[in-house]
Amino acid sequence: MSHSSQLALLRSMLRIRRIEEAIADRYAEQEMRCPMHLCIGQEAIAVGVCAALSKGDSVFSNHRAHGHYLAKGGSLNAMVAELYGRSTGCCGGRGGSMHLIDLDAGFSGSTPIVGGTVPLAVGAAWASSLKQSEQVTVVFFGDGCFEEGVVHESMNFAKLHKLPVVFVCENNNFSVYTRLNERQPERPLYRVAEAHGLAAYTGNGNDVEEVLAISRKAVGLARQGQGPQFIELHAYRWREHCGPNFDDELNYRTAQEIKAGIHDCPIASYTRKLEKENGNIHLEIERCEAEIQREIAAAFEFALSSKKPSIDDSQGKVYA
Amino acid sequence: MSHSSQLALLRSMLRIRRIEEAIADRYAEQEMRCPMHLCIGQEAIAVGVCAALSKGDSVFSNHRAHGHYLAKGGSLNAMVAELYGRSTGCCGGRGGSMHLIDLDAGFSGSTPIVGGTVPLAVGAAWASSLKQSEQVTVVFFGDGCFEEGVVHESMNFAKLHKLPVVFVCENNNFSVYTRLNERQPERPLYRVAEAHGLAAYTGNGNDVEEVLAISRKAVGLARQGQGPQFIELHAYRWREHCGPNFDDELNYRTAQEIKAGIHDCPIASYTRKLEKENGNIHLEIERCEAEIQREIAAAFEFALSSKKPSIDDSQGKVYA
Amino acid sequence: MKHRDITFAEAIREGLDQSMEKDPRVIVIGEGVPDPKAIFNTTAGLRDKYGNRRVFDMPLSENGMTGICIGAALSGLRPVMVHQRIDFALLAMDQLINNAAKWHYMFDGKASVPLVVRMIVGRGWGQGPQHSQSLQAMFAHAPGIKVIMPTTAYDAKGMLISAIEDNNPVLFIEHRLLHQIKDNVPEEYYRVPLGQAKVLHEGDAVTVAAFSYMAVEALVAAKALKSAMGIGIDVLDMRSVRPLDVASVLNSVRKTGQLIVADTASRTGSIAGELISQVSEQAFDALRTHPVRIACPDHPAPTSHFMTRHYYPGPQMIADEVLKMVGADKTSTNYRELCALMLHDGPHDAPNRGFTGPF
Amino acid sequence: MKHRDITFAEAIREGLDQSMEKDPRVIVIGEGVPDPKAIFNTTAGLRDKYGNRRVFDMPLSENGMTGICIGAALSGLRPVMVHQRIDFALLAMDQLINNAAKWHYMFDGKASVPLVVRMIVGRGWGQGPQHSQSLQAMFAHAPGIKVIMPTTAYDAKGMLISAIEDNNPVLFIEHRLLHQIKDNVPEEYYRVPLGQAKVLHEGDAVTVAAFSYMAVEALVAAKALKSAMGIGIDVLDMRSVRPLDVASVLNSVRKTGQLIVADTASRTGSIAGELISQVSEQAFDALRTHPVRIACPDHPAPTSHFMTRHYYPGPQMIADEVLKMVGADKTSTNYRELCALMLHDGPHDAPNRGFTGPF
Ligand SMILES: Cc1ncc(C[n+]2csc(CCOP(=O)(O)OP(=O)(O)O)c2C)c(N)n1
Ligand SMILES: Cc1ncc(C[n+]2csc(CCOP(=O)(O)OP(=O)(O)O)c2C)c(N)n1
Ligand SMILES: [Mg+2]
Ligand SMILES: [Mg+2]
Repeated sequence: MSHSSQLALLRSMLRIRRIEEAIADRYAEQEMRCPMHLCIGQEAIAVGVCAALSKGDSVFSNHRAHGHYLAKGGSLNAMVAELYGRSTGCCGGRGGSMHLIDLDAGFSGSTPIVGGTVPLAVGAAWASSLKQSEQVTVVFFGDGCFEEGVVHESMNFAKLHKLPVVFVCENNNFSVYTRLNERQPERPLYRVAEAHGLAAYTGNGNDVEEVLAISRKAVGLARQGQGPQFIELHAYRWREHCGPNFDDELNYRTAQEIKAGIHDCPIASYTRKLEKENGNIHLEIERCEAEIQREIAAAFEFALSSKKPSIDDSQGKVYA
Repeated sequence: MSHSSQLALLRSMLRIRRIEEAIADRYAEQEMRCPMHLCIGQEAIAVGVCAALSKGDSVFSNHRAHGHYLAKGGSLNAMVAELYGRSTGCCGGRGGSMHLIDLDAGFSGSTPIVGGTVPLAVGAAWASSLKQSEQVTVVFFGDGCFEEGVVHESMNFAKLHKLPVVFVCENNNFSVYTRLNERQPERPLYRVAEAHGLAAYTGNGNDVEEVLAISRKAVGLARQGQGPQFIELHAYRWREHCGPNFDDELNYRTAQEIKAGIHDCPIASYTRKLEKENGNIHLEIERCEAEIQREIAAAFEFALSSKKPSIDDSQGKVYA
Repeated sequence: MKHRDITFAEAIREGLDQSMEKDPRVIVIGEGVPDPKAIFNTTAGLRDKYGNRRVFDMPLSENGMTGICIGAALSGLRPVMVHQRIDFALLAMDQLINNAAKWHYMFDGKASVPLVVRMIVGRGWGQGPQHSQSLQAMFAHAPGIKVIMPTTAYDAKGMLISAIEDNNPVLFIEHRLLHQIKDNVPEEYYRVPLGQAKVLHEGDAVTVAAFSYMAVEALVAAKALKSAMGIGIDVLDMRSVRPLDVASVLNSVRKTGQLIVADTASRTGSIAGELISQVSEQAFDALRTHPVRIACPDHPAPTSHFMTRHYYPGPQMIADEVLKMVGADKTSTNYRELCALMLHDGPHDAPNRGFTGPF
Repeated sequence: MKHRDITFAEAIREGLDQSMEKDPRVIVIGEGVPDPKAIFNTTAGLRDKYGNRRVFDMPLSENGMTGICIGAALSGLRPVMVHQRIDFALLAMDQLINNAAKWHYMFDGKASVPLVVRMIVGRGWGQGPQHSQSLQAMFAHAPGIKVIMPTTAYDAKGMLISAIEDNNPVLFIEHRLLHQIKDNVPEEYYRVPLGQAKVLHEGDAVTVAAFSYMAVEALVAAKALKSAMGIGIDVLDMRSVRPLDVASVLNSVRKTGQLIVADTASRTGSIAGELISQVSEQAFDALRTHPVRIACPDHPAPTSHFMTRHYYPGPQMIADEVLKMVGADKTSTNYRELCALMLHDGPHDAPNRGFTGPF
């Protein structure tokens, strides 16, 4: 992989991280008044998968969508404005953090009913298959989501019709504060997908190049008409399930576990790797950081100076 | 297996067959006025599985329930009266063919929403596990039902809590008039259950001894606390999906296919096998047939002479 | 225009056929759609004509398949999905209510869900508790969804076409006993607007607003009342549950001053209650007496035909309520004539004499 | 008896605790039940006390888990299941409506389903379109199910205990804004019967029948109306959606002649409509003027707090409707005092000043 491609991956992860950190920092100001699920620690999945997609491809996502949205090229301004509930938000304020959309960027929508968008992605893939378009559709969801029957129904139909859809399961071992072993028997998730007949892969969700490599393969096969693909990626959520803070005090995971999770930081480890391969990239990173900070500042300014929706804006567009 | 056990299996299958034939014959009289799904051709599954159960075990079933109900020891009189919509029916006429129950016999209920009873069986097994009782629960369902997400949700929970439940999937290759290959990708169903972590088996649903052998093993393991078991059995439905008749004229299956299905008759083949092993059993069969015919005649007489429910009987018992 | 009587089921088939012909984005999917029985013949021949890339059977996965159809609708197709019984659609409530109904609103109009879901309300021949619910009120509580219940073959075709052309999720609810009823249906492609009630019969005495098959029953009552007792009533076939055409009912009630609403559902929480409430809220002064609701009793539908006989309200109940309202004499010979005129031809639990079950 | 104020959430916890203590068949299950946040602290400590064979977390499988709980209920357990948001229960409609509601009826009373499902209605802090629906009317349309919505901590505990002792499926709907409201709650095990409205405030001018959190809002309006304008109204906390205590409302309406129904749901198809309809059907002559419905508008709930401010009806709207009915003067200084008395303390989208989100 070229140095510039590698830097682009790093930059994309860093950008998501910094944006979410900025959101977390400002959350306490009480102006972003909606539930928010940060993906800090899981950026490599969003970035690695989306790097394997082209603009015309479609992505659906869930409650933890900021990273997916940004990695796919969703407008930062429209996202931040949405968190602030402003008229310039991607849903005009109607959605908030849990409802993102940017059709120009191929980000088809994220919603917080767990499992809700999984069949939608299959339906989008079905449409592109019937239209014989080149489009591949990706859906991001979590290990908890895998427990929803609708996921299995979706895989069955996707395989039956050999649809160009890639299921990306982010396994962070938790559904809210409940561990996988209180919700599922011990067996690999991706094996169930395999038994449904899907091509299935598993990998380290902290390794952006590994994610990209698996995704390239899966997306390529899907595009070639080889049918649905399933990728299970392991990662770790650093902060609380919902909200801006760390949650060490809740004691549902040990300090040691959190430390280990943070130690596997996809950004830090990738930075180390790039430095090992390419020598010092300190300056490049600094430039990125500066650009990102400028972009973030502008986005918050955009949001805060945007129109506040009125009662009229909350009405209408109930029916198309 | 002893000769008398073998004869009991044969008799049980024959009894179900003759009862359903009698129902089919009389259906045209228009006095059994409800949808009816006959299991003619699939008797070995009901009989083989239930022979592995004890009276205290529980069975749930679906729309095609006559065989399961009878094999588990459900009252014939109460069933026939139910088909006739009489007050003496097992649901007092409220249910008809698609809603059978006989709690004394451990037949916990059958309903026609496909998949509806699958989680119920898991719940019953959960209760027996929490009560540390010996009970095993079996649920019968079809290959079509396997497409319902709730089945996967149920398997997940059953395995998670190692529940004493046996999933019996009767694969007759059809959901109404739609073949498996228009509904599911090509892959064995039981493999999906296996991927969920269940002990899974497959077998010839036309061979009652094979069904019994697999069921004994599965039920035994479930009872020993080894967790949920899954059995896929292949069989063939001879008659129309719903209703009393053959349906060759519908042309969704070839005459040849139907002929082959009927050729594999579980009763005829088992009779041949017993004759080969034990010599002529003609007389024994004749005795069975005569007993069965007497029982059937009595059941129809019981039903037809039973009270017809009134408007009062249709009210009440909405709340317990 | 040539008069041509075809059944409600044939009208649906023709509506599907012409929609598919006109718009290549229309696809049809459902359990049994291409099978030999073709959903009571409403989808017969479609696969032969449009092929297996536009006409699909589907796995038994109601929630998943609804979501898949929503995804397809978001991506430019116009799926028509079919459930052989509305009861099965309860499995799909999540996708219908959480996604289909809200997508357009919550994404600020950036996308829409042009989806039609046909749902059949079962009745007769022992359909029983899980195969004969009439659930329109549950679905109609969700803003963002349209719920329609055409009664005549003419409306079935025209409203199906409008539903398919509509950019919103439209639930098209068909009562099983309507399928074989014939009506004059034009051969060409035509639309009947969604959300408007239709006057089936006119009179000054009472307004009867009826949904789906109950409009058929109300018309029987209206004709009998007229001919036997000389009592004229307005019968409105509501045709749509959401939007609910309250204005038309108000119009009629302002004339008659008396309202009966007849619904196919079980009583409490029915859309009949909603309509009565809206009329009471909006035209209280126009009402001369208390409004009346006619619906199924508040228990599940039993299976036994001995019990269903009393479960479903029919023309007799409607006529009796009308007579109560107008204070008519029920001991007259005219009343006996009225009752005779309303007698159902054939067994009460079958659509017609020729029927031998099951369905 | 000792006076003791505890919150609605604590009252639920205590009700669960005492039910589990009293009856070993009671088990509690739900996403997050044993987690550190313990469903807004309503299940705190239960696992420590009763162990992991009676207190369970669960997979994200709403329909399956509901069926599993029904199966367990049929087999002698008395499960209490929890959904953190009622919106998730839409996934379980099939099991709730097709099985739980009908099992006792369709099997002729041979078995019953003693199941409680707690469902939380979200509101505030940008819950948005998929996390703040108020779906009681959908569930309440099914005969065989009970749907209750306690408002006070006292009732939360007593009705939860009654629900757990009840042999039927009972949906126990909790409004999120009630959780932190305190009330005098006895320490001992007690029952509050299901299906009865409670008079929260008395007066002759108007009847306000309110559901769940709207009863809190109605009480604010009632007190302010009394103190600022000297207008007395009846406020009925309906407490139960099915059965619906129409008799109590009729009693009050026979006195006041005027009816306002305030609901937490979106307007069309709401249970408020059902109640208005039943009152209009049964006590038309007692009504002096048209009944009024107060509910959320007919669109999904937006997320932005700039928009939710206008989405939810509150005491002001209730008071204004009362004033319209009694023909009171809205230009007086008394009216300004009334408005001031009803001002909400703190941001409109948070339960109190201290709250910093999210929930
Ligand atoms: C149908 C449904 N059930 C429950 C919830 C509540 N909920 C929101 S996020 C979440 C956890 C999901 O876990 P997972 O899919 O692993 O995603 P993660 O949060 O770990 O990224 C739950 C239970 C919901 N939103 N929707
Ligand atoms: C949820 C639901 N969807 C659809 C139906 C209609 N239906 C009744 S039986 C059946 C076929 C089921 O096939 P399978 O499970 O293989 O059982 P079989 O009839 O072959 O015994 C269908 C689709 C239903 N009853 N319930
Ligand atoms: Mg997770
Ligand atoms: Mg089958």
